[in-house]
Amino acid sequence: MAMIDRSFTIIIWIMAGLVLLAFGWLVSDVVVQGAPKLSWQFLMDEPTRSGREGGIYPIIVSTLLILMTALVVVLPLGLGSAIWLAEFSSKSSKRVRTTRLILDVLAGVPSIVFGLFGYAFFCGFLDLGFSILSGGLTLACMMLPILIRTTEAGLAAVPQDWRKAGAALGMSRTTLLWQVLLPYASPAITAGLLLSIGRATAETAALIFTSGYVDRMPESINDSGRALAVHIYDLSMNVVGGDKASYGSALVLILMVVIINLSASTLSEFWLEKKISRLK
Amino acid sequence: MLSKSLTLLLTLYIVFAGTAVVHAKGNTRLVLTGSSTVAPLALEMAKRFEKSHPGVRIDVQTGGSSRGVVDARTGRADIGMASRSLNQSESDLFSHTIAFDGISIILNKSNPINSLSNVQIQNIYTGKIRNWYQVGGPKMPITVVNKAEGRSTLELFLHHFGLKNSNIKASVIIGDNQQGIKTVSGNPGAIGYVSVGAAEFEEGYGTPIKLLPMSSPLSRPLNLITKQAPDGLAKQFILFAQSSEVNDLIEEQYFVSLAAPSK
Amino acid sequence: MSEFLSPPKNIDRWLGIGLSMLMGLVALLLILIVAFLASEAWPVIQGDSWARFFNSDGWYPLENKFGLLPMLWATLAVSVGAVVLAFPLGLGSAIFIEYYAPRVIGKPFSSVVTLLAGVPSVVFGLWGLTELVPLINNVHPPGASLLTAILVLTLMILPTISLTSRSALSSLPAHLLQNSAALALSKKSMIVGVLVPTASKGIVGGVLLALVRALGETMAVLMVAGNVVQTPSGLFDPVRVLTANIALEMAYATGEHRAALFASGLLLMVLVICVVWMTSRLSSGEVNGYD
Amino acid sequence: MSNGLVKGNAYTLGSIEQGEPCCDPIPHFSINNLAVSYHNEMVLSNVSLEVYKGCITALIGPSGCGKSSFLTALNRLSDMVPGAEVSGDIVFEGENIFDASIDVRALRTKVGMIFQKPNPFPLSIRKNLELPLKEHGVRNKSEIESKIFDALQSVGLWDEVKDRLQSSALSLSGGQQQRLCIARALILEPSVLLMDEPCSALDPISSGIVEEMIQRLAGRYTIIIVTHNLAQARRIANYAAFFWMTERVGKLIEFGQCRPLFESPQHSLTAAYVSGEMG
Repeated sequence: MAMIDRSFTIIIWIMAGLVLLAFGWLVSDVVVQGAPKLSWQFLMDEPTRSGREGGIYPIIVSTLLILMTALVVVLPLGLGSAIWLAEFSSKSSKRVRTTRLILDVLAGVPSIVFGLFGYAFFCGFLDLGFSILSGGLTLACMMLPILIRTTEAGLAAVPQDWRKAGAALGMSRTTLLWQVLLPYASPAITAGLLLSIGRATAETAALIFTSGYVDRMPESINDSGRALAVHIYDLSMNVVGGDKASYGSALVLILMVVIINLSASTLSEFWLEKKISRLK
Repeated sequence: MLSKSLTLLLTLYIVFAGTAVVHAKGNTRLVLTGSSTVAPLALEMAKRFEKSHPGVRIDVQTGGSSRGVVDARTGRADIGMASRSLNQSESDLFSHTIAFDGISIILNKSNPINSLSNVQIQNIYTGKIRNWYQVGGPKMPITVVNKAEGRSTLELFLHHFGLKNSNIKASVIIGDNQQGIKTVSGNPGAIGYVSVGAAEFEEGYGTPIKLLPMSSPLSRPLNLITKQAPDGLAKQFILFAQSSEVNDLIEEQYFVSLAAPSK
Repeated sequence: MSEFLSPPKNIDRWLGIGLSMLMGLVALLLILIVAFLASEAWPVIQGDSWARFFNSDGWYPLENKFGLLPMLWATLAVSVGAVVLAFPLGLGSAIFIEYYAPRVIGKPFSSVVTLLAGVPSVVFGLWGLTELVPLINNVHPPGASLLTAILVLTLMILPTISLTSRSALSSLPAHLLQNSAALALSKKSMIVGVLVPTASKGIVGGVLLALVRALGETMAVLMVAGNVVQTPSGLFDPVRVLTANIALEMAYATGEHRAALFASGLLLMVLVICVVWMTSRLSSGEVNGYD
Repeated sequence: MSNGLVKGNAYTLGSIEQGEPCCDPIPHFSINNLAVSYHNEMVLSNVSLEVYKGCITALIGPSGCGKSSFLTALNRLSDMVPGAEVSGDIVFEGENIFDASIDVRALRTKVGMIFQKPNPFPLSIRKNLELPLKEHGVRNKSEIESKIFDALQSVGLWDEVKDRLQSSALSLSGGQQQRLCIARALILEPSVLLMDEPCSALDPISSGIVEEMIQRLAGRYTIIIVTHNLAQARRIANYAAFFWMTERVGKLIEFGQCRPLFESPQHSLTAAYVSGEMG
């Protein structure tokens, strides 16, 4: 018995070790090759010679703007849909089951198809042109299924007792949702949000066709702007001798994701602490 | 707390987006879309052009030669970019060559083979020769690197060696040049074909690849495409892109300028 | 689960209506995407010409051969392989964070996993191409292969499984832990016998999300899989997946070739629908009642 | 006095006229021919009885005989259970609670409910009490304060928690949590408290405290309590209703004053159950 328990512990540690190892390999590769390029100037300059020299300032700005655009759309739409699915719909109804199917399928659409769709629909049909706006909207489409699924799962995991308690006190679902359910589910929601932000910042194929390739400073969200992932892809695949700058940009992108993750989880923990006093 | 910071962010964003709408698109804007091979070059040309023509904005987009052709035809772009010649169904469009891209066979540096005949290359690509010792090299299986269907370099290669794509026995199929170079540099038994300029740069840079001398040079044109005979700003830019003012930019991207065409 | 709700008063009704409209918008989006795909693929799927997707030998669109089956098998092999590897690792690391790691290790470890989710696929691809492919080439050329694609994809979907499993585990009610501890269960039996099964719904959801993501992943697989159109017969065979097919050739495709690429996108959607449908069949069941 | 009692229920043999009346037997709930089914499967049928104002009515019987279903029908929480259907009449304070004109939320503020497992919200102690108040329109700060004080006082929790109202309700012991839940129900000033085995998840000492408190609340509130603890029912209840399952459907077997029902049951099933021979 103790033997089994012991070996299980060892297996779990080994698994964690493996994950860490693979990650370490990947990241150290990026850090070793990208660190020499990293400097204040690299962050603050415009790119020159197709990005081989100069910096990535306009690209960082474009990336953040695209992400913001996507979030502005995805947060209300995604959280709203998830709340409807988890709290306001009857689970067994056909409509809900169809919706779920649709979401799962949406999660599996290859990013390049999203890109081509965004190109035809947002850039073309809605006449938004190749712009940060089009790119953000396309990304939003990709993020939706991830955010909805994880938020829904988070809400479903909230103990039923509190819904009963709320009902017995004659409270509205809205109050209960806002005061109890959402705060309690917020770690799961944050995890989902981070997952989808991660996917969005890492996205290349969908953005090449929508937000575009222009590497100058965007003046507005109607301007085309190059995202970091697109920049990395272009440097490593199309620009001869772009590898160094490519790794440098990859390092910046990873750092950016770290910062976003940290601030999001801090924010959500703060909210949690404020609302919920949970015992762990 | 969360809701407050969200509101703040949202407000900032809306203010920003609001100013966006005020920025009306001027008519001094030119949109180029298409080939990912041409795009980095066109982008640099555009930057230089913008400098000498204040107020003009040129947006260069990438996405592939076919996109360049389609966008030029539908008018979504003022100028398309293609790293190939127009085919018959596209003869209604106008193409303007701005540079050439040569193609070279590359091997891994550790491979002692220094030249291959056309017949040997044919046999390697059709799978009749599968090991380097059959052409006088070490005992080592050959990794044949081919390009994906539709790419102009593939067509050029097939045409030059009189091959059919369905007869080629490839071990790896790649998209872009750099992927080809990375594949060959990481594999001692690999053979592939990529842009000369890219290969020369990487070889000089220390990447473990080597170029094989070719009996006759292979090259493809890099084109700008318009729907009609160009006029106005588009015409100015195309003429600029074909002028000697941009030779240094072309060389920087390891292409061959019009002044010294290789074909 | 969540059907035990307070009675609707007006605010609830309006909120419900508003939310369902949002949901409708999202559903509309997918329908738009599928319609878009279908309309682009229409030239090659109308009439009975779609049959050539399944009976052509090989994929040579310029020679009018449109065999998609080898790529379908390759897509399945790569995705299932990646999930088989990523599932134990992902679940294991979630268990590690929740129940084994001391706090000083657990927190950084979990941020590492989240971070992994944000690494762009190009970087995974680049790393796979320059580090993993040469390594595997030493074992069995050409290196770019089914195995490489599986390994790279494993790393890419691991965070999805790990993060969703973890949030499923962490939202288990505390009394469950106490109860099983009270039964003097060993930690392992507690986790394997009680906690993981109870959280299984969330975990399965995460695995599904990961599988579907694996099916749809493009850039990284394109860079490491070798992209030769053939039915995989071994781990070291180079293969081409459906998404890579689109990305590789779309840039240069015109006419029927282009339409055929959209058809391969459509086929991928059909695949995803099958997977989703099967999972929903597997996990459907128990209705929570009262009393 | 109890003329409506027997109608439509052949099993209800007991009569409240046995023994001294313990309190004013003014009907607070009049239940007539109540039946509950889930997904078309009948779990409780043909229940008629009256619940008297200010009295404690204990519902006893084995598990699964429909006691909890009966209880949730009284504040229409059963509406929310998927597949649940309730038929019959329940008249509460002069109105049939199944009338379309009934405001269910208002009903639930008048009929509070306590669950088997303490379920305070994962908020601070204060917020647990504040939330329902604010939800029902109490905004005045000092009014909220005094109501919180009153509610905690009446469950005997004030002295225990007055210094840590900001700390998590989940940090309280099980018994304290349950009393907090009762305070949370009381703060809306209901006239009825429904209690679904409120002590069964608690340790004996906490259980004793809660039981004592329930007794103190009697008189001010009408209390209906489901309990498996016969001794407890006997100690605290004025009236008792015995449920039993026949042919997989729950039925009310006997209803009457508590002591007579335990000491001289009219029905053989009741006699067997209370003596411990069966159940």
